[in-house]
Amino acid sequence: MHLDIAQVHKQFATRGGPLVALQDITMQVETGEFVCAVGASGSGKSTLLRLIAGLERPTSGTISVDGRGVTGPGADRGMVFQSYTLYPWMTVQNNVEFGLKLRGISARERRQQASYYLEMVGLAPFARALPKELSGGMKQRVAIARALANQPKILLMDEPFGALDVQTKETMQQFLLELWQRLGISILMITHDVAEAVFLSQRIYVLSASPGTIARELSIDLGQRRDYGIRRSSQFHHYCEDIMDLLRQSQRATFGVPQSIGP
Amino acid sequence: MHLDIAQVHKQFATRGGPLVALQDITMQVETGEFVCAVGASGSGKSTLLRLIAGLERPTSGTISVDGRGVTGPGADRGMVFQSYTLYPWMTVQNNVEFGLKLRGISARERRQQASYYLEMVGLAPFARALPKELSGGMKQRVAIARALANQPKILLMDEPFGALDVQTKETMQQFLLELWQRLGISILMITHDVAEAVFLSQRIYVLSASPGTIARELSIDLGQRRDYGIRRSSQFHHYCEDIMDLLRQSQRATFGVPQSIGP
Amino acid sequence: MTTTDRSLQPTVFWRLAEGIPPGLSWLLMALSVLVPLLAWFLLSNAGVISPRFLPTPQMVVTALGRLWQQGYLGQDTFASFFRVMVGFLLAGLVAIPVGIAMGAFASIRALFEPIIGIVRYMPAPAFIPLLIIYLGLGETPKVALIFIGTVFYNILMIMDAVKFVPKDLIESTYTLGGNRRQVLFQVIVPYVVPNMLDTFRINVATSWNLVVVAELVAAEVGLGKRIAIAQKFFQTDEIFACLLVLGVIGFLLDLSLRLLLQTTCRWAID
Amino acid sequence: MTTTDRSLQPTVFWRLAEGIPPGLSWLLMALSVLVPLLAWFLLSNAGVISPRFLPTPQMVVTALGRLWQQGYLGQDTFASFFRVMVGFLLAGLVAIPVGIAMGAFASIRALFEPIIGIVRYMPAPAFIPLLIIYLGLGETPKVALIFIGTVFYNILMIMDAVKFVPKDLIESTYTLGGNRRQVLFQVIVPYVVPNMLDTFRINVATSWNLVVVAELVAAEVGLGKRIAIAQKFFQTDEIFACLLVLGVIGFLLDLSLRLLLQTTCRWAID
Amino acid sequence: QSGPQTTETPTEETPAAETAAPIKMGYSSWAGWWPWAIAEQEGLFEKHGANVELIWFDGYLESMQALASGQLDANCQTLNDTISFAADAVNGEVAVLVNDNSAGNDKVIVAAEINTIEDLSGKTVALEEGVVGDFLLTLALEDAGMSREDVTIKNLETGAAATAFAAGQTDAFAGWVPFWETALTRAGSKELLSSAAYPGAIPDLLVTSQTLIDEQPEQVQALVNTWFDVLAFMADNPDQANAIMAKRANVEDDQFQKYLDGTRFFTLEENLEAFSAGGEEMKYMPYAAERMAEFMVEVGFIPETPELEPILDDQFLQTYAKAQA
Ligand SMILES: Nc1ncnc2c1ncn2[C@@H]1O[C@H](COP(=O)(O)OP(=O)(O)OP(=O)(O)O)[C@@H](O)[C@H]1O
Ligand SMILES: Nc1ncnc2c1ncn2[C@@H]1O[C@H](COP(=O)(O)OP(=O)(O)OP(=O)(O)O)[C@@H](O)[C@H]1O
Ligand SMILES: O=C([O-])O
Ligand SMILES: [Mg+2]
Ligand SMILES: [Mg+2]
Repeated sequence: MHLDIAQVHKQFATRGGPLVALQDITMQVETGEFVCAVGASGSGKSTLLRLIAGLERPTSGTISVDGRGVTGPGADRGMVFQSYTLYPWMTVQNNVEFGLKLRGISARERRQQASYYLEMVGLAPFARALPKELSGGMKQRVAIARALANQPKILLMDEPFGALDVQTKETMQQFLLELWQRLGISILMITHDVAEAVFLSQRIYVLSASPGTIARELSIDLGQRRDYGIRRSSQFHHYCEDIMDLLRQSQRATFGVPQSIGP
Repeated sequence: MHLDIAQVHKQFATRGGPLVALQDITMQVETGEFVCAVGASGSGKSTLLRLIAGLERPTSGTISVDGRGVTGPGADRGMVFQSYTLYPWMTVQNNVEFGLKLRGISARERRQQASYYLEMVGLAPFARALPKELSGGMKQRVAIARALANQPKILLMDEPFGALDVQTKETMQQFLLELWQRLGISILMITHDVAEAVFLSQRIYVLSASPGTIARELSIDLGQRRDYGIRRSSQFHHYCEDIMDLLRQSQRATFGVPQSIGP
Repeated sequence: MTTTDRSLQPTVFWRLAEGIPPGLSWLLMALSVLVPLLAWFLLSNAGVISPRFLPTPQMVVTALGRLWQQGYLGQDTFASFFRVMVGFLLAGLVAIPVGIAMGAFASIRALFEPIIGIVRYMPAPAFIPLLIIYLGLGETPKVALIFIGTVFYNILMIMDAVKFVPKDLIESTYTLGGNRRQVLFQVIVPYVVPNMLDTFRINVATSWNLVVVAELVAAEVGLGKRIAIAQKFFQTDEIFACLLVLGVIGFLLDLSLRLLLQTTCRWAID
Repeated sequence: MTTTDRSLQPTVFWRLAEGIPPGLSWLLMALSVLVPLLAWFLLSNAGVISPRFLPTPQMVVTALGRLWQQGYLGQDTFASFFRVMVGFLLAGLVAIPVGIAMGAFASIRALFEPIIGIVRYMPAPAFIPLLIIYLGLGETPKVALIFIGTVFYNILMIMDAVKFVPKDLIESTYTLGGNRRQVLFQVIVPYVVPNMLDTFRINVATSWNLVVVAELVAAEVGLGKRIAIAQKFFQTDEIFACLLVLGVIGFLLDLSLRLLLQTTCRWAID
Repeated sequence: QSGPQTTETPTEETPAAETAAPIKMGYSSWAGWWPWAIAEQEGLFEKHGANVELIWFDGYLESMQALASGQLDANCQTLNDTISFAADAVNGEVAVLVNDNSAGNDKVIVAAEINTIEDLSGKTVALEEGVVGDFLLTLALEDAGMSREDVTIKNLETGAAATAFAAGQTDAFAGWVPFWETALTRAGSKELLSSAAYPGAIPDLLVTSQTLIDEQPEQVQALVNTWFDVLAFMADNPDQANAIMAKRANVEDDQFQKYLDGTRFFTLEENLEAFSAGGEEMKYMPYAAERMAEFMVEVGFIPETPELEPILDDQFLQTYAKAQA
């Protein structure tokens, strides 16, 4: 797998004229990589992910997966949203099966596949529960299982743990890390939480806002097997504070003049 | 000001029978103190704050402010919610004035007071804006100004920055700290974010869940004047990890068997 | 010092934006029906108002019994029920696809909303002469009247429901490999089922309002026709009897649609 | 390699759950009205259907001109408009306090919801004989019919709106020192104003539906009365003319209520 | 029945009429009743001291309901309809004046293929159940040895019934002027029979409540007096009268005369004769009332024959006659 983003610009037409959301974005994700993008609110993180997912089209520039240009959404790029996007009328099992069903996989195979991934995210006992009966963390685990069941080339995640409380978030991070190590999939994740990005990823793109550009690309070298312990290391805090400083800079540049304000 | 909570129990009647949300809570907040309570989701943090605010009544135990028992909500205990609770049809100015208006203060005095606090939270230029025109951080600053305009004895805050992105959150923390130091008010704040609690408060109550009890009380000693720099100190991380460990313990005890689940 | 002497809820009755104990709730709900009944009983039996103008409950019960014995009640109720159901089902059959298409496609919405906005305001009863001319005097014009009177409301309310399907849910489906057809039929449609049932629950009352007018068109039987006859000869007891039957049927219909919602869309109720 | 060869939106027209360009939108909205008009023109002028059954647009315009010249159109429109407005305003005046009280207090809700649930299903037109008996033949029974036909819908919809006032907003007010009275009048009431306006916008169409029935009761003037007369004399052109006027009035009413909402509740529209 | 309680001359202004609330009198579209519009227009009510609010009804049925429920003090209606409502009317119903007899203005209109009453067998007829058109049809069917059961009645308000027939939705229509005019617009349709064949069968009346007679007999008298003045006005100013009536009836001026031709306005003498118990002929209302009551019971419109004697009262005609003499 090779995700290649080259000189991507994205401009939106708004009432107040054109708005440049992303400018000259070039980045890559390789097979088995875990990459994070962090940035202030409005720096175009979600837009970037939507472009890769094929939900939006770039104004200029190209996005390709394994050399094939992205022309629309597809099952090869799984996505997990911050909002819980489970189908509320389906059981957990059916939610996980749904991607397979959309692609015409037989009921028997669907059931097997879904059960496998439900087992993997530790929710096999809840196969017949409805989404509303699950906690936030459990919902996101179902959403991840649903995306994985499609066996995508890359998993795109837009602040998947943003709505969870700190303790659940930690558990989910650990869980995701284990999953990634086990399956060897590629992940591109967006987050506000710098510690999360440092803890999880091998490489981080720091975006600055107005317009969204890549301010810095960092490699994180904290060894292969990570656990909570790593968070006590000074190296970890060093990474975090470096990134925070970068963000503070770009933040300070725009603070006091928030977008879309008029008295 | 002396907030005194003695042996408070709170039990809710639910469909599945009685639910003990808080058990044997005893705590105090003194004049000018900044106290935080942290705890996993469901440990009764919000319930505790609602009891103090007078929005709920304890099943047993007593809550008093300056020796007077709490019998209902009152302007002496200001509250800031996580959700943006501004009145959407009022301008920022009128929102801040509203507490004073409810108490029958004259229009002239109201305007003065409100302007003073709007100035203080840095939103004087937005006095005539509507809430929908503000960013999340600005909304919470208005909510804080509104609570302060009532000159409460204590400010109760329920995850006030929980919905903000990390950068805005940091700015707001700094802002709140300055406000507290300047006004010398008492603050009791609830948060999920352990780093936030350590950064802001002088004392922390760690709650454990099911039922909510006080697992530990810690004094934080990081000196008087704090800024971002402090977050790089090993002492800071030490406090954080201690609390995280406590939370992980209480979390692990309940994880895998989330409440209110049935397939 | 206790904390209960003066509290937020001085009275249980006037609790603002909060629940009340189930016992009190049931009591008040019973009073809701019993107090008006009692008031009616007392007023009509006091001898102040002529029973011609306000029949007593006893008279109305007698009238009900009479209508039942004469075999009218059964056949009238059935006839009206049939008309309402057919008219309303047809309105539903048209409103569901049109409403969903209007909610899902901005183009279809632009194409239909203006004309529906105008036609919706044309009173259904005003179409009676045209319906007689085009559709005759059988069941068709009666059913058509009920159809016209409800289809536009149904369409607009279903359209609104579709607009509230979360965008993330739709986009999730695309990223799972779904095409637009699948999104429409396998995501949008099931998502709005509870709203559709609720729409129908609200609008079926309008159908019952119209059946009375519809049955002025050469109806042989029907509760509306029965009211018209009772009206003709000034039999207030029978008018009241029919109104009572209509109210009870409506109430039962409402209940059964609520029940249907609760049983088929367990996921949508908390 | 470009990214535009095959995309999510193969056609602009069939974009799912997304906007369309304003130009296309206006075009389609114009077509929405013009296509039915054209179809009517062609069909009625083709000579296949007798103009008595389907008058041509030209005939309808002539009829409109005639009604206008005879002075009917103005006075009929005014009379019907007056009845609808008075009946509807009264329904609003009753529905606002009752609906708000029912939404705010579970007790009041328990006390009123069952009886309203039953009465709501009693067709307003069925009350005509009783209204004549109690209220005579003047404007009162006509206004009362419109009142009865809309007040319960208004109440239930306003009640629902109140239930959606965020609990945090109410509790915020308590912590600012507000009492229940202040919460009710200074928080709940202003919060539901936009929903109330929307409720009225939806239900005013029902009032217009009823004015036609109401004007069967000894009305001298009114659009419903004019339709009734046209019906008696098989003047389809005048029926169409009156329907057109009703449709346009409704559309304008709808527009002005939307405008009112936009100007008075700027905070509620995004 | 209470005797006359007033000896005042009919044309004298009564002060009571000035101050009291006006009596409410309903009328609807029938050639014999249109002339009341003249009284209103030309100030004839005032002239005779009648303090009247004249209320026009588009639906004949509604006007009868309004009288029965006490919302009107007087109404224009036919004898058979008065019998239908008499038993239930809250203030009682009493006929005090015959305006006219239908002499062809009530008709049965049929489609091209129907030529005799017998042909109606099994056919659909649009009419307003229980009112005059229905009665006329029933009389004709009985004369032909048939009954109402032999046809399929489609019950509609008379105007709608005419429209339905014109639109080809039924095989026949029964009703009065001007609605059969609408019915006849159907291609090939024709008149099968009219009220001209049943003289006396359809008397059109002024009916007041018993209460009005008891409480304000002078007002009833004033109404009767006004009517005869209206007839005089019509004789003297036919063009003006026709214009007023045509406008009220919403029919074209040039169409108008033929409607009047189907209406035989009753003179004072004819009135007195109609109210008298002359014998077993339809022109004597006491006898006609019995026949109609039988019909009404037979077809199930009313459960039993009401007491017929109180619904006819000629005291005001007698008073008028004396004043004329
Ligand atoms: N469909 C759209 N139309 C117009 N402007 C848009 C659209 N989508 C995003 N934008 C704008 O583009 C900019 C980037 O938005 P985006 O949602 O990608 O930021 P983000 O980094 O994800 O922010 P957050 O952290 O708050 O989620 C913002 O200014 C936003 O208002
Ligand atoms: N009104 C209520 N009725 C019944 N149970 C309640 C009520 N309010 C809270 N609870 C229960 O009490 C427990 C504590 O809830 P509370 O909201 O105080 O937790 P919290 O610590 O604030 O959680 P979070 O971090 O998710 O906000 C939970 O189990 C909750 O379900
Ligand atoms: O009213 C009559 O048809 O006589
Ligand atoms: Mg985003
Ligand atoms: Mg909480």
